[in-house]
Amino acid sequence: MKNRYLVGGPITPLLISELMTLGDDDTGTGAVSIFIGRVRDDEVEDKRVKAIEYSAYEEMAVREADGIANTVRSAFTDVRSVIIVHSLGVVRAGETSLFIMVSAGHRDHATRACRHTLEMVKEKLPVWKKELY
Amino acid sequence: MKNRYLVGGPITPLLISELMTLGDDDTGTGAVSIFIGRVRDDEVEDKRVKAIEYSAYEEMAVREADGIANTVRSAFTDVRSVIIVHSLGVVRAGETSLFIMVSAGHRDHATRACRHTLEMVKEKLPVWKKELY
Amino acid sequence: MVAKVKVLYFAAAAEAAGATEELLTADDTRSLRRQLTDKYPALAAIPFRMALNKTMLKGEAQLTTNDIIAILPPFQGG
Amino acid sequence: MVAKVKVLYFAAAAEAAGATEELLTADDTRSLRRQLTDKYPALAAIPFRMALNKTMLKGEAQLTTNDIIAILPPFQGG
Repeated sequence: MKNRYLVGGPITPLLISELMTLGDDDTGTGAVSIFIGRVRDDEVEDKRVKAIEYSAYEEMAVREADGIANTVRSAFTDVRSVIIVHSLGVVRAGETSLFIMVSAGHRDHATRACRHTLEMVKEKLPVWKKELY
Repeated sequence: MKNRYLVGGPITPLLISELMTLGDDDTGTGAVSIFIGRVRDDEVEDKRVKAIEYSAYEEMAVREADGIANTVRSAFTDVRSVIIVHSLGVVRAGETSLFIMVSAGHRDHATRACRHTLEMVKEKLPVWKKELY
Repeated sequence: MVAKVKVLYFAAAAEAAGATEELLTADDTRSLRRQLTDKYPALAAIPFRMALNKTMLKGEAQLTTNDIIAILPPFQGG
Repeated sequence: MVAKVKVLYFAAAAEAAGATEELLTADDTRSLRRQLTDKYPALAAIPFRMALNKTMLKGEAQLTTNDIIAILPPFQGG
């Protein structure tokens, strides 16, 4: 990982397993909500997407991701941890480019805060994509 | 696993990793929403919960889980798969007792259908718990 | 005509009945419900629902011999 | 007084400018924006926003030498 929010290439199943162990020892967590974004092999003008190449304004992305995590933790008081990881570079169809995990005491804040984090990531992270065919 | 919906004891990290590989080869999936329910070490009347023992009307639970998965797939047309796994027997604090995974083309149906599945599981699965101190 | 049905008790209902199953006779779910709460007063305190042959009962139903009735306390899964 | 600022171009903005960064002089973000769309007509077609020193710009701002201005096409993360 380039830093705690950005990783070069796909977010591998191994990395996902590692991220999912974070907070394992917090026995006050009753609910974990996870969102995984994957590259689809969409057909665009008769061409099938083979991969997406992500680029970012990295320094700003890190600041924004920090801000999102802090905002979510303040807005949802039952939330205990917020993890955000986004890919940079080439991610092939079927591979993972976004991982969000929110832990909370109870399901309501976990699920709502995860969805909110996702929407803020879409809206605020300075990340761009280029389809590769 | 006792069947595709019920497992004896905790849902281990290994089982979660295995469940998460289901649908890995579906390159039309762009969004995966996961909910993990864990046993909290709540304090109840000055005693700390060490574990929860789950029991179920197993045959009915399987039918209800089947019904939930079918209902969710019909209600959310972008959904591609619905996985529901619940623990039976003793699950210790910090361990996982519920795993829900919904894959869809896009994030909106994935997150909403996952939440809906969770609420239906809470409402419809004939499962009971007993706190162990 | 009276049906012989198998009654299954779960969780708090099993504690109230002191058993996990028994055979009873009843015409319909309404009379079975009354029979159960008369026989096991502790059961009357539990807001239980019934499943008939593994399907949640809505309203009341006639019973037939060999039907399976489950006594279900409020669910607590998740 | 005129500020010397570093301008960073990303994604479609980098294509429109034919570069990923350059040094420009401008008093404020309003005049910089006009300068950019005059210099790179393709940029005018992109609904870009600006970040000033890694923070999204709201409204307009005065510029100071050594400020970093980023030209940001609509985000596509996720």
